[in-house]
Amino acid sequence: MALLNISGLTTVFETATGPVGAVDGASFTLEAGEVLGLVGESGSGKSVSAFSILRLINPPGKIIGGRVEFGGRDLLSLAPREMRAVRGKDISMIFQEPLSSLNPVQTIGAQVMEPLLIHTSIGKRKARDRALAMLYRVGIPDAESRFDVYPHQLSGGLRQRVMIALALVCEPKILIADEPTTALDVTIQAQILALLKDLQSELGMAILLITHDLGVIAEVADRVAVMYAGQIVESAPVQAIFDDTAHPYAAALINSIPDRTRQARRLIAVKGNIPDPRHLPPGCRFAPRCGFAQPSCVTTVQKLTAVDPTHATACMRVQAGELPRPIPTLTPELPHG
Amino acid sequence: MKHSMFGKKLKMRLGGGIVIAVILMAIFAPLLAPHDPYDQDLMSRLIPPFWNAQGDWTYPLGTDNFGRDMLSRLIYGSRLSITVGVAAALLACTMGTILGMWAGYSGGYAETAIMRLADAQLAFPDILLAILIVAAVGGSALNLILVLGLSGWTVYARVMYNMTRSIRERPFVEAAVSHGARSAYIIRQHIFPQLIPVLTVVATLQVAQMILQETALSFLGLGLPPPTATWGNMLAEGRDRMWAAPWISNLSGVAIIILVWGINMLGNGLREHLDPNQRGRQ
Amino acid sequence: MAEPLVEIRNLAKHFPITKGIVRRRQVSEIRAVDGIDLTIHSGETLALVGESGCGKSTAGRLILGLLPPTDGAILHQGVDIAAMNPAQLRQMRSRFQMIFQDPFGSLNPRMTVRDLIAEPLKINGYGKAERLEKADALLEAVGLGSQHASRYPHEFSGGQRQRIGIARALALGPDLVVADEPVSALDVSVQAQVINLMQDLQQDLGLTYLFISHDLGIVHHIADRVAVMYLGRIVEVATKAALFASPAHPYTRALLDAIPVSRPDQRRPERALSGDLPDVASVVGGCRFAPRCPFATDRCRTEDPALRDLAAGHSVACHHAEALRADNSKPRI
Amino acid sequence: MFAFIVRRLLTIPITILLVVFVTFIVLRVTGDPVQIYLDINATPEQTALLRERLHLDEPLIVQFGLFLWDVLRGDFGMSLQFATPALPVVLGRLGATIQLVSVALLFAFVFGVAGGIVAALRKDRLPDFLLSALAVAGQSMPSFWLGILLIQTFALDLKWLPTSGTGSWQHLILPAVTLATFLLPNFILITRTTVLETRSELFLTTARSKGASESSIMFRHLLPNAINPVLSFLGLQMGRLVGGSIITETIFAWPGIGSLMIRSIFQRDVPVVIAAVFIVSIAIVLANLLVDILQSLIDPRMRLD
Repeated sequence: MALLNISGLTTVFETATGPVGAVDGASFTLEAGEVLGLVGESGSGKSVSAFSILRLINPPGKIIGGRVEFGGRDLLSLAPREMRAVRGKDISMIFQEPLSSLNPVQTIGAQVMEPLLIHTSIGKRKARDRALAMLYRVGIPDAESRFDVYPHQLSGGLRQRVMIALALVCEPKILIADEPTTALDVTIQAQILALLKDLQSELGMAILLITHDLGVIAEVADRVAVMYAGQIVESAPVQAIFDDTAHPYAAALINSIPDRTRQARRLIAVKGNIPDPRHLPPGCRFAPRCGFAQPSCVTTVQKLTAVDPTHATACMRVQAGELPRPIPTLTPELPHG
Repeated sequence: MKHSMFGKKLKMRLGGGIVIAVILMAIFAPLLAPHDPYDQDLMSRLIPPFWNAQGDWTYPLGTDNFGRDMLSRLIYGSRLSITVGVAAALLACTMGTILGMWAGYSGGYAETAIMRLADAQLAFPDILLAILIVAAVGGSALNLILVLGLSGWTVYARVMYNMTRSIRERPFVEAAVSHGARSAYIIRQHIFPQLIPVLTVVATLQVAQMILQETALSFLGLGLPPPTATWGNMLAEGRDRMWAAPWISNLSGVAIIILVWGINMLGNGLREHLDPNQRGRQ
Repeated sequence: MAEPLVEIRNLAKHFPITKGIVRRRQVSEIRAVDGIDLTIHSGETLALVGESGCGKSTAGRLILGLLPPTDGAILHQGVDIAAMNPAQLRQMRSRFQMIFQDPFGSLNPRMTVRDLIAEPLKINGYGKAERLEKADALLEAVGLGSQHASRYPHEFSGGQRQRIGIARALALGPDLVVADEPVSALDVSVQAQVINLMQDLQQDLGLTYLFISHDLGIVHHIADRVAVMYLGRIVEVATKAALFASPAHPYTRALLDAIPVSRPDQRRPERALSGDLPDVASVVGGCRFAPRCPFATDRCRTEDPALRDLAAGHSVACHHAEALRADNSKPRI
Repeated sequence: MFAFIVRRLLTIPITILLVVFVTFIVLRVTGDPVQIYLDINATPEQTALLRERLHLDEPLIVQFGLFLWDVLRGDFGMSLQFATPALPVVLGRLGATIQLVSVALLFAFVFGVAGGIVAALRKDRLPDFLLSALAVAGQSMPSFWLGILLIQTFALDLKWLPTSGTGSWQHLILPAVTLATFLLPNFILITRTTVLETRSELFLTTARSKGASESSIMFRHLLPNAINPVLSFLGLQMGRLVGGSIITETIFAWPGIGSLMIRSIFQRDVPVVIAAVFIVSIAIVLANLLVDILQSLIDPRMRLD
């Protein structure tokens, strides 16, 4: 039994012209103690999925279907009070922009203490001690004297450490990390990723890591789910995603990273753009950009199906054995409008 | 976003409808008014409006202390109220926009001088400045426009200053500089057009403010000299008879509130319509 | 090697920090760019890399004459633009152009694509017919058909907007194009399209690129030479091959080590550089990287290393560069 | 923090200087002061007194210097209507004005902020529309007419409250309500806007992800961040509040500086007018300083240099 079991999650945004789908029937599981990487480009629905798990979608967004099973309960059908008891205690979250995700008019100490004051009945003094210990644990140098400073007085890297401290201070079972290093410099990114891995082995929580950066995935994930246009198109252990790629979009994503070990004059670009969520292709959503698409791909709705015990793809041509794994690299095309 | 019955569309329609109706009334005043607004008839003084028992359909909204027809005076009064309000707002707008853009674009001493002056004027209530000047030079339509315009420029200056400064830092302005554009071109092509929407909103709301200020000056006896028909004058005149003939002040008060409410609703609706935060989500 | 198109000598930009109650006096300054020397050769792509706040974008703007330098010379084909008055500078501007990071903010939302691309031509006095003809040709050249010409920027995706920005930068036929993080705001699958386009245009038009970026993966792909900046200084300049294979400055090594691996089987043990990026205003004596450097000695903390030649075409600002370079075969940090 | 307050204090003289300068220019440039400020029936002594007082034989710049010097010494001259020094006359009225303004301000702030929050939380629904429409109606109401209506209803018809004057707390109610309507509608609208803007901030999502309750999110996270723009607005509107008190005091015969000022203008009592303008300006500047200090207490980012 997985720690977190998400099935058929569907989230839409209400607009003047009707609802627009952001996540469309996403299903995945998170096992205890693992790092699941949820990877996709902007508009793929990866962040909306993450926010939907904790029901942090603000109007006009709305979760309209699916189940999020955790500890034998469906989080989507909990009463608001029961849901609040889960947030920050069993499942916590950190975000991309550490500055805007911290309250600018509260000291960092108060913000790290808050989850303890909400979820435990230890007094303020004890909460302060635990918050301070957590700040030291996430590598805030001289946390004692920084306890009463405000977020704007810290650097970006330290702010993200504060966010991690307040997310983990109640020792949750799951940490959802939404692009935690995207806004940071590369040397600081490496520090934060190392810190997350350290804390994971120490506290034993599972991490759902949302990112657009396959390098980050390659660095820390155990398993990967690839999202495109609101759907999960491939999920597999991390090594298999790179070595045994089973979806043309995942292959395109991997190929578009400049590879230092391979000197090519041209990068292998994916033609076209991410589809407009208001006008999605009827069948496979990647078909219009796919080098392997057949006419039937454009019209047939495709389902994420296991091709191995641990490996699932939504590409019907791979499922039918018509395409080899890993998906071969196509010769670069001329620039395309 | 969910479509709402009570959103900005309703505000703009209601407000715009009222404003257009009053402007049409002002333009076609000679056709609409049943009597001459300055025609005194001491035989028919203080006749109440038609809904009152003593009412008389010859004077649907009654007459004032001098027997002048209230309806005609209200219709003609809209002309001066609107003219003074719009002209004063335009004067303040022109002055404030030029000074605010200058301060925001050039920085340096111009910035310090202009914005410090605007700050100082904060400590000097608009209405007080107007009272002092009108008390000294006397009330005429032109004086009122000048005084209200001169005291109202700081609102625009502050808004335009902040906007100009932020637009100046936007990359597309830097791009124009990198192509060799001169300051005059950048202001004309890239800065001023971005200011127009906000300018429209601020100016709309300020017309309402100016109309109210004109009535306040009239109330203090510093407005246009009698017998000129403005809504402010009528309201002030009615004050002395509010016990015996409440309709004089109440009718002109209702006229003011309807027009100013319409302008304000229109301005608020426009602001919500132009708010980039809200527009981006549509 | 081709001849120098741009030569920068001792270029500096300091932003004052003022304090005081009555009269604001300058108490210190942010040395965003603090005395750099750099040569850009005709036809090459020189990458300027570093983390946020290192001064790379300021340096790019100084080279374009968009900011007045505090000190130093910027020679475009031998002519110093740092010494020019605004009118003279305007005459020069068509020769060096910029591609911006933000494809949303760098296009005026109230102008059509055709007007945007033709704007540099309009500013420089071209006639209307010629402007329109050229704008359409430029649209084709960047892979956006001229049928898009009368649409507005918000109707385009990020990648398409960046193509519009590129077309605009090319309108005046510049020699040098400074590209400030041109793809960092774009999705991965779209980045490759824009990089490929930039490379095609360079080949067709003989452009010279100063490519400012924090992304060493893309730099490795596009650059001929690389200059690394740290806190306002250039710490290492080398050909791409030399820099990636045998970095001589400890900061360059740390940067290379911090790039995430491209495949999970290349994962390495812990090797993150410790410490935070210091505040540029807090720079004191000695090497600026010394507080974070695992190899720092007392000399590093007192004596500021100058940029010096280590080999032909490879300069570095580190007292211990030779030892470090020899050490490159061993496991790092 | 200390340096910040000191620097703000030091800008006060500059502002006051400008106010004095504007007053001077208005009084001198708009015509012959003697003719303007004394009516036709003025005695020769009055004329001579005024001539000497205003140093009208000196060049304009010298006149300003002398004027400024007198002002700085607190010497505004003798009131023409009370025949006592002008400054004590004005200061004697200060208490009544402060009482009226502070009660009105408190009333407007509390109800305005509360109304703004309700409107924001029910955005684009009936409560929002009603509150916004009412607020705009309040903004659109000529305040003196509102005062007249209140007197008509509560004093003349219902006889619950006195029509005018001062003495008991009942005397304060109608003027305070009238003056409060100068700012109440603006507070509703501006609070609505800033609450709506703050509502989309990411740190509220952080608070929610900690498991914080909605009321804790509102009072611990949202309001402390939304209140500062309201305070900024309050600072900008101080002038309007004082302008409003001039009118309110006139309607209700409230013995404050506002009614004194209007009366003095009509009596052409120049020394009192100048002293009143001076005191009012200082009060507005100090109130703005207070707002700034309050804001920097709420938001640490404002304490920066």
